[in-house]
Amino acid sequence: YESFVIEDIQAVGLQRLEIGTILTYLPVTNGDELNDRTGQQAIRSLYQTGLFENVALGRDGDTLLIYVEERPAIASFEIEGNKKIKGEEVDEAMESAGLKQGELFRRVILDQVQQELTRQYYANGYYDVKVETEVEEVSDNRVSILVKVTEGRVAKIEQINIVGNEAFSDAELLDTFKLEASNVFKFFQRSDRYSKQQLLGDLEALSSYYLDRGYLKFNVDSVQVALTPDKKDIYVSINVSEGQTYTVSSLEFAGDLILNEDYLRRLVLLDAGDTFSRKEATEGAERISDALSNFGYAFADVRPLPELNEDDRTVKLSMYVDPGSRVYVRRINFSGNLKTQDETLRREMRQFEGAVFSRAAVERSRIRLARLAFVEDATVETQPVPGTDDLVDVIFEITERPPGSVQLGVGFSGSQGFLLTGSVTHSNFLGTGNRVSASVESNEFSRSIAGSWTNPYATPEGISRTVDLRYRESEQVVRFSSGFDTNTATASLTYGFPLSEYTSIRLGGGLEAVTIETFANQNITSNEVLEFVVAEGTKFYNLELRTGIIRDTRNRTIFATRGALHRLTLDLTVPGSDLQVFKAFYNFQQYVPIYKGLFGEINASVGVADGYGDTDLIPPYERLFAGGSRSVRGYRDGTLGPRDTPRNLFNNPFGGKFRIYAQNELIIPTPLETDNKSTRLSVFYDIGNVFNEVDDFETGELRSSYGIAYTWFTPFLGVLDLSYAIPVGPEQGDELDRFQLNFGTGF
Amino acid sequence: CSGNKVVNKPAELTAVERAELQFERVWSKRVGAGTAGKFAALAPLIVDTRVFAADAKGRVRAFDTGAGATLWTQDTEYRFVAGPGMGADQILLGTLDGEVVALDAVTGEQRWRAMVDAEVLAAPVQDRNRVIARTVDGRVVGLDADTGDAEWEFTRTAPALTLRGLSNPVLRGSSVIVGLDTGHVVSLDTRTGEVEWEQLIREPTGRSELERIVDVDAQLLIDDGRLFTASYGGELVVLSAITGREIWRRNLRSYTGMAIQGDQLYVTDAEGKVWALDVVTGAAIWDQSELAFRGLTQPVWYRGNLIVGDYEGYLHALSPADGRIIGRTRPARDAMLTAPRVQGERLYVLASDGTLAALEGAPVSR
Amino acid sequence: CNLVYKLPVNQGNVIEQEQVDQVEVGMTPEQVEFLMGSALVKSELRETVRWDYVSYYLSPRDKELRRNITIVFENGVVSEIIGASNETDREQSQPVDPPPTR
Amino acid sequence: CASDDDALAPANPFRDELPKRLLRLQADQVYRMARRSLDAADYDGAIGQYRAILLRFPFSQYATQAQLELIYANYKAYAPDSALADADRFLREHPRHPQIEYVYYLRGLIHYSRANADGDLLPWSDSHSYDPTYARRAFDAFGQLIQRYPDSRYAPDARQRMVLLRDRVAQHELEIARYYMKRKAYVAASRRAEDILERFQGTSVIPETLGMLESAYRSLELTELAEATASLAQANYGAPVTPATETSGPHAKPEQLSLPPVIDRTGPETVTSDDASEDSAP
Repeated sequence: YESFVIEDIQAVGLQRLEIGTILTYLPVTNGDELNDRTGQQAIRSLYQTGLFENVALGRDGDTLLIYVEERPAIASFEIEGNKKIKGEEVDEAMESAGLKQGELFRRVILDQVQQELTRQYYANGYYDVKVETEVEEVSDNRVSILVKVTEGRVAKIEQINIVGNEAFSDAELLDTFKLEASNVFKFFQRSDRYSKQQLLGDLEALSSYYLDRGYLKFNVDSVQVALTPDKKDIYVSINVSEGQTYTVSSLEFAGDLILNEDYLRRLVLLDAGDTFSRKEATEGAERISDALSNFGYAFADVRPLPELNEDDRTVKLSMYVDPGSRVYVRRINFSGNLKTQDETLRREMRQFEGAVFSRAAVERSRIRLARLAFVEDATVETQPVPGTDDLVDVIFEITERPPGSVQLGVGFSGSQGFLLTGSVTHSNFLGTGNRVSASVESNEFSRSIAGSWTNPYATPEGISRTVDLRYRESEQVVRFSSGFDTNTATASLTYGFPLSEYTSIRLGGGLEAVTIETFANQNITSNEVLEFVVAEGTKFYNLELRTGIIRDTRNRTIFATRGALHRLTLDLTVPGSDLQVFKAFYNFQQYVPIYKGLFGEINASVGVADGYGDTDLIPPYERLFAGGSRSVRGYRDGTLGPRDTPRNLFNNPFGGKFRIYAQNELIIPTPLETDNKSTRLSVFYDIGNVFNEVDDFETGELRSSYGIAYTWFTPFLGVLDLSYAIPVGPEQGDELDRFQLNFGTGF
Repeated sequence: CSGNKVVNKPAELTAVERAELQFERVWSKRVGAGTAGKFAALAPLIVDTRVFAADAKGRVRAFDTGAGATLWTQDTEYRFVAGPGMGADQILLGTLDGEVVALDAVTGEQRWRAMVDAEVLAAPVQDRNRVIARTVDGRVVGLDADTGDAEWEFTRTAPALTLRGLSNPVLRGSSVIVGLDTGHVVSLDTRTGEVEWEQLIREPTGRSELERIVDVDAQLLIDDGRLFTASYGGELVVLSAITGREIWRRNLRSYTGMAIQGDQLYVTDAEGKVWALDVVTGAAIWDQSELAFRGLTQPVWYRGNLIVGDYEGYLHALSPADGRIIGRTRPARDAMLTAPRVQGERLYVLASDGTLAALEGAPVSR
Repeated sequence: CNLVYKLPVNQGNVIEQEQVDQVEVGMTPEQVEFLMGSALVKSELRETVRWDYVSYYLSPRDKELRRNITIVFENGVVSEIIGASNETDREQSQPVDPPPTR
Repeated sequence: CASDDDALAPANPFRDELPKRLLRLQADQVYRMARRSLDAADYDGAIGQYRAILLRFPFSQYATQAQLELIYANYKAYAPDSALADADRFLREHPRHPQIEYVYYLRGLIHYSRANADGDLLPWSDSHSYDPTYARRAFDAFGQLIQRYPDSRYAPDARQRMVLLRDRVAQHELEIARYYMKRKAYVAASRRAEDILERFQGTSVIPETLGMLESAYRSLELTELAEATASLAQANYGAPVTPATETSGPHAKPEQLSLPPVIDRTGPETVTSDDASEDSAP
């Protein structure tokens, strides 16, 4: 058609879209000349939008007519018969093929869908699958698509046969494989499903098994995968040539070592005379580059270069070190901290901006973030700054844990029965990292009001200060009916001074005012209490000195998985107080990795409380108790140890001056949440007891129990402890409490 | 027929109307554990009056054809998976651990053992003093018949995914013809291993590895200068056995094998249909699909009829005229992985549970 | 004596006398950067292009240790090096605690 | 059950096509219902009805308006992710729609609400010290509006918000610099300060930044740089700068635009939110 100047543009056949949309993508407008070239361009650009089935140009006088046929939209699509492969896998495949409600329908989608589904079934060992697609037209230029799948049987690996292996048996080698021949005893076995990637992975595992044991010349000559004609069984045969073992003749270092050679040599566990092992070589190289990155060489490249000497089958191993340039940190950024202020995170940093990069400092910073009570997880990434070769940004990605636990209304604790409590604890008040908690309690036995505020960074260096105020009236009892009332009011101020990355000391003082009231006449007070009151009186004002030293290398404060906590504390009343009492505790927590995801936790404590100077009886409320979910589970809260007299009237637990217990837990990785950041399931064995005097201790008297415990860090109620314990050989008179539940308890 | 579980269901057997052939078991013996549940190419070997058979756990036995008397039994450590093949006064076996084993035919004593580094999944053959064996990784090796020393090796790398099983090498004069997993057939000189000719039977086509399987697993058949071959990729091709030049080809997918009698070629296809084709043109004369998907073996010619074994241990007799089922017997309970062997009036079958049976078929007296 | 553990503060470039001695007038910025690494204090505030290699170390006992080397550039090459000579710079990279146990 | 191959089933001439008019009427009723729930702030209800229109009447002109108002409904129903997805889809499909400026503006608002969404929860805390990425995204979204439609009626409000956002990010940067000064990490502090001067010209933090930069350089004994900073501060801000306590700059909350504009270009009959001219007999 001969060219003309466009006066106006009209669209014909538009249904869903507007003329505006066409005009946006049309390369020509009013006033342009339409000729073959611009006509072609117009059609091509409209096609490229993918919105139209076909496009044609027409002319009415000087008006350019654009005939378009919009592509039908997909009204609906369903798949039937796909039992084995469902869910996201299939949806993603369909979506990537362009099959989505509302998307535009193109014929090419049909075979893409067919191909994609068939490929997925082949990848999962369904070699017998048949996939058909059907298209049906629906009103309004829309189509609905039906995909029919006949799955057929899955091909299982009948046999994996390794030919040519002498040094190690087939069984030993197949152990390193993830793929396995199908085994009638394994019911839900999925490892007999053939998958090419998995086989490649297994071959990798096979060759590193040999390379890690010195067979440097090991080679997988060929691999055959054969399918039986009925497409039911798969036979894998792997032909290998082992070659001989190689021993290390010498270990040298080459390149710019930065650190001295014997320090590096200690990092590599291979030396002359050892059988060569690729694993040791690569791990040695890794340890060297880690060490280098602690001195700013973040991008050090350390490579083990084995030189084989075939005749005497020895290897000259040289470690080539290229430190790269010394790297500086440009910026440290945090992301994911919606509720935490930047400074609260930045003060945990052991790495400074504008300073030499140190991997150990960055890793230590990450662990310090992960240990914050209000941080569930922290990951770090070091990104080179584009355009420079020695500047990096360090980016910490944190996921916040609900910091607060508001707990109102009903609380339940083994010892005090139902208690009406209202407590608020917030471990990240206003995002400043301060821990604030206030609680009000009232139940049958006691009424109390308490508040505490901890600022972990009273000074920039991290000296923490805790202010704690507490008033408590408890009638009748500390435990059951030993028959006396107490009113105590305490105020304390404690500081924590860090001595090193892992150790800090605790120093502080506290004022304590206590009054005891007994009811000797209505003989509802036990002899022990009366004895004390006679000896020491009923009103005491004490000034307490609190000291202690804590070494904490755990990787998290809640649900830690590595490291240990040692906590030695000594609180004693300063001479001149009414009572001279001291309490010394040693608490020990150790995490022991056992095997892959399995690890154990040991929680032990030894405590002594006694009088000194002219106080020889300690007040009943200072005595130590044991039993219950915090010490020996399976026994009612605080019921272990000596009983008060006279037996017939009371026989209630009266606590003791010496307490020792240990909770040994084996943590089972729960399938639902493998990183057990907010839940923990464990089987445990607890043992311990309370003795009146230190020298009353007898191993025979120790009570123990075993059982299963579940701890869950709830979004609002803080930590929930649930345990079911079976006491071992309980003595007559022990009060048992197999099922115990505690929640809302702070930590 | 919504997406049923099994795509191809084995056909149900219907009673044989007018049986024309009835079978009588002459003797039946047990050969160890049979194939121990795994795929294997173990078959009976009949030499004059002796029948040899092996199992997958290393047991080999020899019987007299007459009444099946046991001549000798040999228990070894080998994991036999193919054979025995016939040698000069020795029998040849292939193992899963990549070994070829020669046992003395008379005493059963081991003569030699050769390591060929890959599973030997087809019965080795012997031409004068050369033993030829082939392995799953696409190699054909020539060994010294007396010592087992390697003399030559022919290699074609096998495709990543193949069909389990290999066609046996076939001797013709001083050449050996082998059907490869690459879809080719090659003729080698037995003494030197040189390639005499190589012919493509079927080109791999299709997108997935599965659609590209073209193994020539069906047993090769030589009859008066013509070589009958079939590829699982879907072609049945007849070549000149001397030059390898193609005579005719038609599409038919088979992994078992063929039989020939007069001007008719009988073949079992991959879906268990038995076909009769005109030997000259390849045109189909009749096809029998009542035994579809029953894992049928290669058909064998026996006293004027066709015999096929199936996956439940049945033997079916078909009339060569129209393929009608004219007889049936069940010598064993378990699948027959290889075709029955015929010697004179006798039929020998080895089932995968280790049953070795000798049968005789006789026309039904009217 | 102040027992409390205070993290030493280290800031700026590590300056090694061996490299400093090699910097000469007339060198291009790339050459300087090859020898000394990128300067961490590059102020935009003034017209003259000037790089400050600052090394500052504050010990836990609040003892300061610093060294500044300034390199001034004119029309694309080094025109002046200030503070290059005097006392050598202590290898002041942060005394790092041993690599964290696995 | 062999299904025929995948040829399209022939269009069935006899199936009764819903008369176009009746279809449009139904669409109109559903739209008005959706609009009523929107006005009554029942956003979830409105979202459901808009989705119904899109699904059942994809070709009516209500579909486009429904798409527009769906964005607003999701925004008000605190579903920023779906609101953003709908907005991007609308921009792609209707680039020339008369209300397109409004959609760009709405995208800015969605990011803006997320930038200090938490601020509102803890009103007494200054929210700018939290994660600044949302503030940056809001800034870019408003930037796109102003760059494409400089004289749009939403531009003034967008500019105002951008100034506030930029100031907020600047304050966040300054706070980090202040921390490093406290820790005597003077190189870190000086680099952050230099960065603020470069990227956040004209924000309220500049005076304090200059003061801080000067003391950082003094502590590093880079007296020449310190002097240069002091003279710059002197030149711009008169007396030597004391760290500004109260951050000046626009802090007023820009007024919220309430409802999306009404359709003013529809088919034959115009629909306004209050009266709907009765259609002729159904």
